[in-house]
Amino acid sequence: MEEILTMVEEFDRILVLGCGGCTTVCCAGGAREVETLATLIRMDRKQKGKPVETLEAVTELQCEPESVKPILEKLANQYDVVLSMACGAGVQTVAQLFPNHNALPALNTLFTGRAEEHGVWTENCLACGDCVLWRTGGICPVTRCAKSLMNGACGGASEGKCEVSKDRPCAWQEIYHALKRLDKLHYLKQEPQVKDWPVHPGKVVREDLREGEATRVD
Amino acid sequence: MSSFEPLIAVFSCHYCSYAAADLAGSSRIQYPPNIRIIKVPCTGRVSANHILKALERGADGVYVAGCLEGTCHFISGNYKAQKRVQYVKALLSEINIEPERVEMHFMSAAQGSKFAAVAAEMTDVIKELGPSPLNHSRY
Amino acid sequence: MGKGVLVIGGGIAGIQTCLDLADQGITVYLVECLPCIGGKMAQLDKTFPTNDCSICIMGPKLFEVERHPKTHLLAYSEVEAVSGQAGDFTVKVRKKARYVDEEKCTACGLCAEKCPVTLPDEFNLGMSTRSAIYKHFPQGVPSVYTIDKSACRVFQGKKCNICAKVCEAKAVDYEQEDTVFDLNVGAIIVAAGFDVFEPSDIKAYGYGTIPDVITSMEFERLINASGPTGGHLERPSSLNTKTEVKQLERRIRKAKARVKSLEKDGGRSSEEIQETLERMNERLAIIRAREASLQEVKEIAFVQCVGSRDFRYNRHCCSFGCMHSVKEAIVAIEHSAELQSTIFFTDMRAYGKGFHEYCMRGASEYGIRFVRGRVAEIGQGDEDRPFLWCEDMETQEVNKHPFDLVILATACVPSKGIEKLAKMIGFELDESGFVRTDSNTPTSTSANGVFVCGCAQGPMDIPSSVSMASAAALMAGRTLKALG
Amino acid sequence: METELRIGVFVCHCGINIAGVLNIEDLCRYADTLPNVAMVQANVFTCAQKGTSEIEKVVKEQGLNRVVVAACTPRTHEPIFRACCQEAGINPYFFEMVNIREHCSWVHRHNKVYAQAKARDLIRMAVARASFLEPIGTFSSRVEPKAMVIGAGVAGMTCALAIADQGFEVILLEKEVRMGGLLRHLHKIAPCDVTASKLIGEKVAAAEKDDRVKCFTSARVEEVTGCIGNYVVKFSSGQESYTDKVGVIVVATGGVPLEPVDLFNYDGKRVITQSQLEARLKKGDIEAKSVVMIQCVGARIPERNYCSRICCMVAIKNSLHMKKAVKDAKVFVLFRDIQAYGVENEALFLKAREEGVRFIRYRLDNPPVVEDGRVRIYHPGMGKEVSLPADLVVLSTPIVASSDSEDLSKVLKVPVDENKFFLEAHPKLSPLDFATSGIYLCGNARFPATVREATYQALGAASRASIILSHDTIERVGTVAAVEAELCSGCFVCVKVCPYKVPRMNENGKAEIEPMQCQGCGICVAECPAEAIRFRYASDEQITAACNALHAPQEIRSEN
Amino acid sequence: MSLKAALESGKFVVTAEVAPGKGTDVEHLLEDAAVIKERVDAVNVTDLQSSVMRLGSMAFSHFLTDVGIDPVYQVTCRDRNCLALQSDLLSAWALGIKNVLALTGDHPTMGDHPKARPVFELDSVSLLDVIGKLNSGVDMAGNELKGKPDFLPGAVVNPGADNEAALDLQIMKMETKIKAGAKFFQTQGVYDLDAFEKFMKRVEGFDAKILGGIILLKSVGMARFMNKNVAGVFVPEPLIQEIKAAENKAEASINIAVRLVEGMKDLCHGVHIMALGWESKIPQILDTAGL
Repeated sequence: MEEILTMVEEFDRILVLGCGGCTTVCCAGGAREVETLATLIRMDRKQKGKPVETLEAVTELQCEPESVKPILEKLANQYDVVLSMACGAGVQTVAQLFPNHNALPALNTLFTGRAEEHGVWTENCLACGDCVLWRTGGICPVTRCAKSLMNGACGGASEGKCEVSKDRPCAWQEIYHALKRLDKLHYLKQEPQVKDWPVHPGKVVREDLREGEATRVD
Repeated sequence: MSSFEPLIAVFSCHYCSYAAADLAGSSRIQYPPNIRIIKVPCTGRVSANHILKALERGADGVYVAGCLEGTCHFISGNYKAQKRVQYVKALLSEINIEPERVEMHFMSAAQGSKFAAVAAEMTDVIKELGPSPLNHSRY
Repeated sequence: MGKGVLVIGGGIAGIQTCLDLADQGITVYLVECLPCIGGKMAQLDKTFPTNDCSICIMGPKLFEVERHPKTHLLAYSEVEAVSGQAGDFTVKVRKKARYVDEEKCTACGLCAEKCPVTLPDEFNLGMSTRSAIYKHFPQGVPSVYTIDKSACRVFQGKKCNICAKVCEAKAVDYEQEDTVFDLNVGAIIVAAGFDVFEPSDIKAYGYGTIPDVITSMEFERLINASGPTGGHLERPSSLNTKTEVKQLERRIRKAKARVKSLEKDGGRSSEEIQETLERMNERLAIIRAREASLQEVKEIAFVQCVGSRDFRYNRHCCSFGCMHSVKEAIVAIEHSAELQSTIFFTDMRAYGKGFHEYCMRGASEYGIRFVRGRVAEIGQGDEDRPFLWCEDMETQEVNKHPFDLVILATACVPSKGIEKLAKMIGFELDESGFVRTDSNTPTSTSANGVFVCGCAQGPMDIPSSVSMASAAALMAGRTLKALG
Repeated sequence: METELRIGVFVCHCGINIAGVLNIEDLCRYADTLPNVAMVQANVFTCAQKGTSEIEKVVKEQGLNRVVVAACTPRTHEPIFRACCQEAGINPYFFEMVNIREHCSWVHRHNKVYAQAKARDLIRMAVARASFLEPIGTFSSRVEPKAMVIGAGVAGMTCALAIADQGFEVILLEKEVRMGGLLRHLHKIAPCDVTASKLIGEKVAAAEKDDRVKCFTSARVEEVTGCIGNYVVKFSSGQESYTDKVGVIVVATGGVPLEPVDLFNYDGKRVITQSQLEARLKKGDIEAKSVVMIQCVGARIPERNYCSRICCMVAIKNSLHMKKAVKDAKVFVLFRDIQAYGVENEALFLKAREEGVRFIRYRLDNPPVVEDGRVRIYHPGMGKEVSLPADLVVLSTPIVASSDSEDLSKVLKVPVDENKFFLEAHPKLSPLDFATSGIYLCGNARFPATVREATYQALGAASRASIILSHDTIERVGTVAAVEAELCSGCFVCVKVCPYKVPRMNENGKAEIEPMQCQGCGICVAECPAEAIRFRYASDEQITAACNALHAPQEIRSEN
Repeated sequence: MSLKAALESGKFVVTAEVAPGKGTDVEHLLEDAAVIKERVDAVNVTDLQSSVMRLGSMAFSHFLTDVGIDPVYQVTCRDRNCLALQSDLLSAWALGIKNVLALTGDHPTMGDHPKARPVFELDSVSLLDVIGKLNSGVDMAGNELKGKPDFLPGAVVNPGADNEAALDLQIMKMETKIKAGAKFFQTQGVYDLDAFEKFMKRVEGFDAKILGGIILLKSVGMARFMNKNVAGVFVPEPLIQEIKAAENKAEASINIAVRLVEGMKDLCHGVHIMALGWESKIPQILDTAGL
């Protein structure tokens, strides 16, 4: 929060821009949070005797230029800075579309996860590009083992919990149970695995989906 | 500062605390005139934003008054409210506003005297804290 | 279902049974002899054990009875004759003339303000006054005024007509007459309620002679915000003194004016009037002094089982007297924290849901003193404070205690009209005079198609009355289905 | 653009209740300066017919479209004024009430200046809120003309038979193997000496004979969904599972007598409970010449701080039966307070005394002591301790809530009180209703009751239930939450937070809230991260408007 | 005798362990090592134990070779990616280090730089695999080396896993480690000889030497601390009580260690004593245990 307040310190007209997509689902960056953040900023600034104007808006999907463009164009000239409550992708979309405006991130994108229960999310995928779920009983050792071990548990677990945190189950023990249920325990008696850490592609292109002429294949 | 009369917003649920306030009234239990009740069907209806807005718009303190633990007419609305109050407290400390300005209280429809006592207590707490940092201009 | 149901009595039992029937789609005729429905519950200040304001929780129900499309509210009416049998009763009802057009009256109250007659107000049990044209109580339903024929100057052949003159709605109609009509109903529910025992029968308690000995019902009005003191707890003796001061002052003012006018007109004064004036001034000085020394109520005694559990009066227990007193003790202390309440009781009958807890709270949070013992005698002590003699059954000690106010928890006795009704309709009463039923069919009277609920059946608290009222509604509805 | 807002403010004197403290004229003048206020009027008693008809008249004459009444509490008077708005031709929810009596004049009597300021604030907040009021309509749904009664003791069976008698089908569930409840084990019922087993036997026979009553024993309620008029109930009976639809549910699960483990040397042989005594009396298997009964065993103590209502009468009744069963038997009843309320009970109490049953009072701080064959007790009349012969000691224990009442309360989503008895909607005026509409209660499940009381409660509950069943449809007011599909991001938060599990995801990945099931708490509304749930009854705009109006604005700004 | 030779000889092998400190001071550590020089076959040097930043394992291992002690160079995967690891291994060999213990390593959150970025690009198994590759003269990418090492690769196993799944996992991983080239195992601290015996039965016939781990219990507080904070170690309550009841705590502690050594003599191929500063006590323990 302090970070955000420092970021926007020098601006007097702030557009707090939420995202209706994934961030809303994770209860961050939706209309409600946008309102909360805007209110907090106003309160902070009022306190400091430097009142500020805030605008609030929510894009449907902030990583999608088509969704961002009309909203920002409509609000053009009403703000000095966009405080984006989207993931990094959203912030960068805004920055790219409107290079003359400051686009600041209000969220720290933590991970890609799924909802465990309301208010609890677990990190389940690192987008590592080398999925091993098929042989780990559907439990990802990359994200759920604190050390991303590929060849079985370390010796640090106690009572089925990870050495790093008692709140965190030992992923490998979970994998063990899962494979046992599936009668696939032999997957664990494997050849040593070296994880392939791919270079992040930076861009993925699927020609079949792309607009424009098909490239001729001779 | 002795003349400081704080303004305190109270989110009261229809079933318990509002009724308690009514009872305080019909029992003529006198309490400080600093509170302003905003009635909601259940304290579960009160969002963090409502509490923040009340503060932003000049309340020196805000409290949410729900049913007694375990007796919420809507089962768990009062607990939800309690969590949101906690959340708001955390947010407030981030912008250097005393979290004590926001509180959660529980009371039954039959506790008119508790309603009055809570109103008095909150008034004392806020008087002690002084005007909200957002309201300096007012005093 | 062509035929409807007749409900006799517009107290909480009658109201509940009426609403249950109406909600089931059955036509109901609710007959109440007083000008407004509400019954005893409407007179209560609070209800135990939640301390809900009585009229506040009851108010919406009163309105519902009036507004419900299936109900016919016949207030200020009496049942005169009943014939026929279950499924087909013919009921003769007399709707008494109010001398005010119910349709036109807007209950603005101007008539009552201007009416020159004052007489004791029944709703406040005579502790305040009303005029000859009046409304039974402020929140009363139907919300219309009524002329009390026995007090109105017009009906005594005197010159007046003031109310008719001031009424903007032109609702006053001295020519109005009672209307008598027949209702054809399939079933009858008796919800005639109860009466409060008249404690002046017990000479040793001094009720009626000692001003600060009152009944629990009177206390309800005395602490009620819409009661005679606006909710300020005052001893009746203080009230009397204050009233006397005001009356004397008024008379002195009149006498002075008369002297003045005599002097002006005839240039002489009447010695006779001067003499009276002097006497009045002397008297005023005395009672003013007394008024100045009036004390706030500090100590209250509650005397239980007044006329109940007593072979001389009523053997039965009034069922709610203990709780009623605990509630009044608590409410009194809520009015004034310094107040001390003492309850003199035989057995503490706190047998309902939340009742025992309520008593415990009364003792621990409100400091109510509970003394087990029957009060033998109440007398007028020094400084105008009543005292009472009581043997504490725990310690076997007989003590004399002075109090500022003594409240008698009076017995619940059958309502005066119930005997007449029983004869008219043909149902039996038990030895105590309540309507006889048996425990397997607790709402059925001995007469087929005639049901009972609430205190007409026997002393009971509000939730029991309400439960039983619903039960009676079901039974009456069932009779209609079978025979109606 | 919507038509111009025209708010009417009506300030009530409430006789002197309000006017005695607040300056009504000032309030009226002040209200007149507020935005959108078209007219202000004061009444002596706004709720009186004159007041309401005045509002109707003024609304029509002045073309008002929002009404604010500053008077007493909306909890009792809102319905009256809503109806009044409707009569006047505007939506009943275009109404806002300010409580300047209970929340102001009555509680700040000695502080008139601040009370006046507070009243102004409250009126300003209400007017602000009124500007955002939305019309709310009603909707209706069909009623399943069938009831479920849980518990087949005397209350449950009486209720089930009464509902069946009204022509409706009834599902009657009993958790035990046999129907009949507590009465199966009892001897005679006071005061008429009805044989308990005969009474209950007749009811069981009637229930089994009645085609409309479907009896299930060894039954358990597994799940209840839906709402008034349309409850979907899943229950099991033995090994079988059933699902059915009912319009209403009656809880008549009864209670059980407390087993006095570790109290007064209870051993089930020489020191027994009243129910064990009744079983012996029933069998005729009793010889004790001298019996001591102890009242309030495990009741009216800090851990179980309630009076169980019926035990005194049970003891009195049984002491009379003892006198009858054993010639010259001596019976002592050690009590704290005898609860012989009313006519019949007091008469029976007198009779017991006439027949020589001895009643000795004891205090909680000096309880009787049970020794082998004797009971020691301080006798207040004699002023000393006495030792009573006791061939048999009978302990009167309270009825306690059945062990499964909490589970059932969760399945039905209805509350229990601190003693685990089911908690009615209002202890005075809705003793047989739950706050959740369409569910009712009677008998010991509510609180200990005599057979007479349980019977009329059962009939009463049947009456309450029949009110719903006797209509083909029920109407409900739309004070419910509704999802705005285009804003919904499909995050499932509402699905998870709803205490009644009402919201669901539809095939488009959007949340949906069935209005008939929605209880209108607003929890999901406050939780939805996308603010996609509308709640017209207490919308964000309304609440925010009230917050915004906490302070008088420096300058009155016109909204339009 | 080198560790390799000792293991091959079939004798009951004894190894000990030292942990470099925070800072550049190595003198007193070398003094500690000197005390036991004659009594042990090798001394492990820990690699930033418990994720606490310290002097490096390679440097200190090198110092040990200088004083004539055969070091076991511990390498964790926490702090280095595969480039650094391979390079370090080559460097170590060049500095005369011949034994490597491949570990995954504790997570940084457990140490004094909890926000340090953990690498874990390889884990203990793949590290063993890499050591094998280097020994065979190629790097991970298959490039040939000019001059190759000939490490004796070792690994660790925790026989005291507290549930069946964890133990199964440990044993399966142990098999994988052997496949990946581990020649010897040093176990996590053992306190329960019965459990250790059961473990040894399960790994009977595994093609690797097993040295039972012994951590000296210096105090009750330390035992409790380990139970609470050290991953994979559990001190049974009776042992804690034993120390608590003893007048001379050090003696009690030594007695326990002696019993463990004696017990292990018939169960496995050697012991690995983690003295944690009490190196001076090791000779006494070995004497009493008759080694």
